[in-house]
Amino acid sequence: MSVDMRTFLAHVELDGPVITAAGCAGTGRELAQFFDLHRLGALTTPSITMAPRAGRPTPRMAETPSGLLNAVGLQGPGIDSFLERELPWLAQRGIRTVVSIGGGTVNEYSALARRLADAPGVTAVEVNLACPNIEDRGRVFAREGAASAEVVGSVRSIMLGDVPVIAKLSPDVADIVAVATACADAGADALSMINNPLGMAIDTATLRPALAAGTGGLSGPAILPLAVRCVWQVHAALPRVPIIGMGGVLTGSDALQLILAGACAVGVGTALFHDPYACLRIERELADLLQARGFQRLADAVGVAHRPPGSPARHLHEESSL
Amino acid sequence: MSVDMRTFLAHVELDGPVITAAGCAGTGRELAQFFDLHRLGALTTPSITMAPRAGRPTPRMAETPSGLLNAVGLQGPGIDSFLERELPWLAQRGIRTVVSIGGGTVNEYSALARRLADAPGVTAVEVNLACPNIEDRGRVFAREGAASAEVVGSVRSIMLGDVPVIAKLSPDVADIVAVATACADAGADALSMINNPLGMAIDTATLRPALAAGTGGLSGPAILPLAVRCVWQVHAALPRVPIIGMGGVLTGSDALQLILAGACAVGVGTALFHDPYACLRIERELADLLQARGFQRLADAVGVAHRPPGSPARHLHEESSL
Amino acid sequence: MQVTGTVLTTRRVDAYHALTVVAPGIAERFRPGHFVSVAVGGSRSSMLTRRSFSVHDVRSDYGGTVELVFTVRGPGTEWLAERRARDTLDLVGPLGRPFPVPRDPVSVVLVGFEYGSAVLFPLADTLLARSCRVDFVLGGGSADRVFGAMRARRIAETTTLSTRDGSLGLRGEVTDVLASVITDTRADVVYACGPMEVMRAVTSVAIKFDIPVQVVAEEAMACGIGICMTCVLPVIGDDGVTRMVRACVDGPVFRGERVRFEDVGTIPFDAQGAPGGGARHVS
Amino acid sequence: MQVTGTVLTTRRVDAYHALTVVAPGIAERFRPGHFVSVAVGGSRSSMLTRRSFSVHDVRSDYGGTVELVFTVRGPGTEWLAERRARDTLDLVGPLGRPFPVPRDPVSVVLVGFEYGSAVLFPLADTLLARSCRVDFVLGGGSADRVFGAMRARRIAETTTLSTRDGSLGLRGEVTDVLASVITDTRADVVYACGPMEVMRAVTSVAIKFDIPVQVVAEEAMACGIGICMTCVLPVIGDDGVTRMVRACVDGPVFRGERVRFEDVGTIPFDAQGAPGGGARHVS
Ligand SMILES: Cc1cc2nc3c(=O)[nH]c(=O)nc-3n(C[C@H](O)[C@H](O)[C@H](O)COP(=O)(O)OP(=O)(O)OC[C@H]3O[C@@H](n4cnc5c(N)ncnc54)[C@H](O)[C@@H]3O)c2cc1C
Ligand SMILES: Cc1cc2nc3c(=O)[nH]c(=O)nc-3n(C[C@H](O)[C@H](O)[C@H](O)COP(=O)(O)OP(=O)(O)OC[C@H]3O[C@@H](n4cnc5c(N)ncnc54)[C@H](O)[C@@H]3O)c2cc1C
Ligand SMILES: Cc1cc2nc3c(=O)[nH]c(=O)nc-3n(C[C@H](O)[C@H](O)[C@H](O)COP(=O)(O)O)c2cc1C
Ligand SMILES: Cc1cc2nc3c(=O)[nH]c(=O)nc-3n(C[C@H](O)[C@H](O)[C@H](O)COP(=O)(O)O)c2cc1C
Ligand code: FES
Ligand code: FES
Repeated sequence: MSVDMRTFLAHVELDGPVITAAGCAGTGRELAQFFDLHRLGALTTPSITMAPRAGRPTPRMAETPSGLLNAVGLQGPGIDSFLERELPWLAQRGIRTVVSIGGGTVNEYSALARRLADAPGVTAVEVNLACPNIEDRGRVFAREGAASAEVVGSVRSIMLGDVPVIAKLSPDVADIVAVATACADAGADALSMINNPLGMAIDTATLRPALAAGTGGLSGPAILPLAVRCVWQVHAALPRVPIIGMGGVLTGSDALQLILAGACAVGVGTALFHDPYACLRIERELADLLQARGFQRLADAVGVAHRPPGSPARHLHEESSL
Repeated sequence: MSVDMRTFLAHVELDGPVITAAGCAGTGRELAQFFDLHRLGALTTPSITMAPRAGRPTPRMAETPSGLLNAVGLQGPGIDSFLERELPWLAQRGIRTVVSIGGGTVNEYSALARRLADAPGVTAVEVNLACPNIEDRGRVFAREGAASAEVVGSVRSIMLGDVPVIAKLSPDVADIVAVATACADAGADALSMINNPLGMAIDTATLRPALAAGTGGLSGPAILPLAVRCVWQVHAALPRVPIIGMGGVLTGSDALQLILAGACAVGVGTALFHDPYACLRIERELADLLQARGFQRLADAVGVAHRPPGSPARHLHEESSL
Repeated sequence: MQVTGTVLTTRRVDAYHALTVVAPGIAERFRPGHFVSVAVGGSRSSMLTRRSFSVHDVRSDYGGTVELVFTVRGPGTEWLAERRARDTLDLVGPLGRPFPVPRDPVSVVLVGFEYGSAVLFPLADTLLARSCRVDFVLGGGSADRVFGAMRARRIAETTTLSTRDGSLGLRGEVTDVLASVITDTRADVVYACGPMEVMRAVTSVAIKFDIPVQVVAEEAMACGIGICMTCVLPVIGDDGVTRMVRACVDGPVFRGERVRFEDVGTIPFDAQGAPGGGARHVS
Repeated sequence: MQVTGTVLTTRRVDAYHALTVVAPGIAERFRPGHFVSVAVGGSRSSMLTRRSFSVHDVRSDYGGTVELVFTVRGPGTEWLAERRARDTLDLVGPLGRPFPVPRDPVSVVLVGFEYGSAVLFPLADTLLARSCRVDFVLGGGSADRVFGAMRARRIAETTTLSTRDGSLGLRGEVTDVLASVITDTRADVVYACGPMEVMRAVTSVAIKFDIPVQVVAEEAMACGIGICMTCVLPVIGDDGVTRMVRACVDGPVFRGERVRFEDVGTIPFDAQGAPGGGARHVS
């Protein structure tokens, strides 16, 4: 008997738990050359901004041990073009779409939410909080609970009630639980973690930073242990808040770690660069691992690692299904 | 002509920049079976505590992609036994020794400093701030500038003036520069970074955390980009404060990245588990890389990546030698 | 598509390594100019990003093989150079936009620098099949880094060689000889592959002659399939607007005169979406 | 010491893989009970920690070779199982405290479970050279997982086999037969290697007979050389105090009755430095 892989992102049901991570799946058209996008739990868009953005100069990438540094700088066409050309393409095909948004001020996030509020085809809105707050000396929203909560609260108040608002958190904080709690209190229906911790590489040939932007976001398997820890800590503190776990997932076993730690869905980013079919493979591997461990439903595995050793997983499934 | 590899830890000169990281080189006796410890820039001890500590239960380790999670829990014999048996062994042999200390209260750090103040053979004291503050709900000192500064200030006031006090910082903060500045203002003669970010792995066979302690510290090449970024940011803000860079150094090229980012010495931890000769190999590789790039002195390479592209490295060496 | 191919043969060609891999699906879909990306380091590798290589040759034996020619630059190509016959390789391809090929039997100069020459040979075959006149200009740092001279001599009308150290052909850059080759052959179009500064120089020669030039842009790529946005360079569109376009899917072949070579590695102030640029949305 | 050894031969032995590696320095210093640690995954591996293996056999040919016998457990041993003759392996060793060997020609029972049996054969050779009487008790989950039965039969006085599934020898645990072997052979001492629960059971049998028992403790190890403190287990010292000692340098061979098997994986409250324990320093 196959495992029931359905999951809920707040009140929205997804056919499967594996979704693409923001900024790692292009517009959808690129991956559609490889497989049918309906097989994804959902596709997350790159973070959409109000204005078109050319992003950062190149080099934008540097490989690190089991990781990748990137400094793309949210290159994108801006919300108008997104609503005109990209979202309709996904919506017409009925592809579950999480729209990620990014801004430099609370107002910009609100403006984006207003534009998305009546757009068809938005499964959920993910608020990328890893953007510099231009009204606070460029300090990243995600670094502070209050700043994060303000953004999330404003987006939540604008979006229609049936579109979940997901707050995406960064690990570069002293207390991820505090930021998560602030976001949940501000109305976030779900949390997504982790965004890239800030890293850097120096090119030892040129004696200069390897990325044109200097620092960049670290992704890939190197950060999986940070992601598992963040999911674990937040699930322990906020067991009722759905979590999309991500950061370094390359295999079904990595995805299972995040699920056992408390995630009900799993985002895949950098792995797609290595393997365009990564989401499908990971979902298949995850289903096999769940089955081998006697789980009939994915939902029964969520957060199981928090239970005292030896406690029966089976009986608790009512409570853990979100 | 060979490169002059001498460096300064504040006012203490070291023959070479490569030192062992705290808790990764045992008592010295173990590595002495492999090579002459005088060939190290310095040996750093595990963090010494007042009382003997049995540490955490096993499993204490889990391998992660290009990384290692550990939760040893500062197992050690306590300061009495350290002063009686371990420090004298190193001191008699004239091995440069950085004594790391760890405590649960400011008082415990002060008490340790008092015990070390007149002990012979202490090249420097490194204050491990990644310890839970039992007077503040177990919140780790390193997570907060004020708590870190208090510890550093008290140790600095007790140690004799000619023994540098090094503050060891953790990357799990929103603003490493703020913590670094607080420590420098409190009298730290040098900074050491990075200690292990907090991570976690779930054993997908037992469905439980892989470490008995649940979470653990992540080390190894996976964290190198975080270390380079922290060193870069702190050196940019505090160019006169000497930095011991560490975190994931496996090769001379990794060490060079940290030096170009602003470190004047480099700590090697996890690499020693893979290769007992790692420090010697890394120093050799580093010297070769410096030579190939036309550096006559290690000191001339410190922080070079901060210079605008094309600016002559040679002319600036007065200023960058610490 | 993704293929787990078996290495058929490995050989050294002067300074280069050549690998022939059985990869039926890729060989079948191949057109000149395509590239493939290769996973390096084995199953628990710490190297996450695929390495990109132009396809040098495609054959139909064993259901279809592709040949890659490469130089060892860093750890990924070092690993690749250690592959042996019967090892397996994980390939994704064919990737990128291939060379546009003229319908008429025009006169074509193919300019290749070092391993960049490799991608030009399947193109030459296609052009010859269309009765084009093909002339080669091949260059490199030194004699052992000029790739394909013998094969070029065999198939092309003329082959002009140059090296920076003078160890083979004329001493100097490929562009030092390009103008006279264009004149002599009355070339209608130029195709070129090599480092960015060579592409830039080739483009300016072609512009002087007012003939079209197609260049292959080599940018550091994390995905090769258009989803990571790391491989961008400033290219002028049909509408005259400069955009940061992806070398992997919008290229790697571009019209030379559209590429803003002098601005590669920057965001030109007039690029769409440039910081503070005119295209900024007023919210 | 660290050695880059060349793989001489690889073979399958029932469920196990055996690798013979040329490693002169290690072979020369070897004594029964030593182990080596192996770097896995090649030069850009994402696997950071070495894997530890007991040395099964040492020979003097090629300047000195060591043989490892292992089972595939995870990615590291999987990689190791793919090694072929002429590949190189990075070894550190010999590591750990070897078996203490009696001076007198006593009667000895060697108890091995699965690949744990491997380390007992060089010990048997040493004991036989000292005119000890040697008897083997070998076991495993199933017939193909009992290692070394043939060789044991060749060299030992008696060899008793057992398997959990009954597919070879007696059905059950090695300890089910150990008591009668000790009685029959009038054993003076027991040596054992295998999983912790088997070591525990063997120890309690030896304690019943009041004879010394030396066991090999297998703990997850990050360094193997005593510097990482990850491989600890609670062991009672000569002074009666329990300490968390390192399996890699304080072991892996321990006197069985000193190991607090029931407390492995915990910090016993009375261990030196245990939280809240009596040994706490008053500051
Ligand atoms: C479309 C295209 C076609 C190419 N064709 C060939 C070819 O036929 N023969 C050949 O020898 N080389 C070719 N290259 C360059 C080749 O991809 C690089 O030499 C190779 O990726 C270097 O990997 P490394 O691990 O050896 O070096 P490293 O420098 O250590 O690589 C580190 C990282 O940078 C990336 N990178 C470094 N240099 C380049 C580069 N020049 N282009 C793209 N990515 C780079 C790598 O993919 C990797 O992610 C081509 C590149 C592109 C984009
Ligand atoms: C002193 C000693 C002698 C050993 N001798 C043998 C032998 O002769 N034959 C044999 O087949 N195995 C032996 N082992 C066990 C062997 O080390 C493990 O099976 C191996 O490390 C597993 O690696 P892996 O990558 O396949 O598995 P994984 O489980 O993926 O390994 C992950 C990590 O855990 C560590 N680890 C996992 N299991 C063990 C274990 N049981 N012991 C130590 N570390 C572990 C690994 O070193 C690695 O760091 C011995 C272990 C020790 C400590
Ligand atoms: C090239 C690249 C671009 C990214 N762009 C975005 C983005 O636009 N918005 C966002 O919230 N996260 C972005 N991320 C972060 C990912 O969504 C994800 O959180 C992170 O990379 C960790 O997952 P991974 O290790 O699977 O990649 C980006 C990551 C990469 C590597
Ligand atoms: C097993 C282990 C034990 C450690 N013990 C200490 C310690 O006692 N005190 C301390 O300040 N840091 C300790 N560290 C952190 C290291 O000193 C170092 O900061 C960190 O591991 C990053 O360097 P690396 O990647 O080279 O190991 C320990 C690290 C490891 C892996
Ligand atoms: S390489 Fe990823 S978009 Fe081009
Ligand atoms: S394995 Fe490191 S101390 Fe034993």
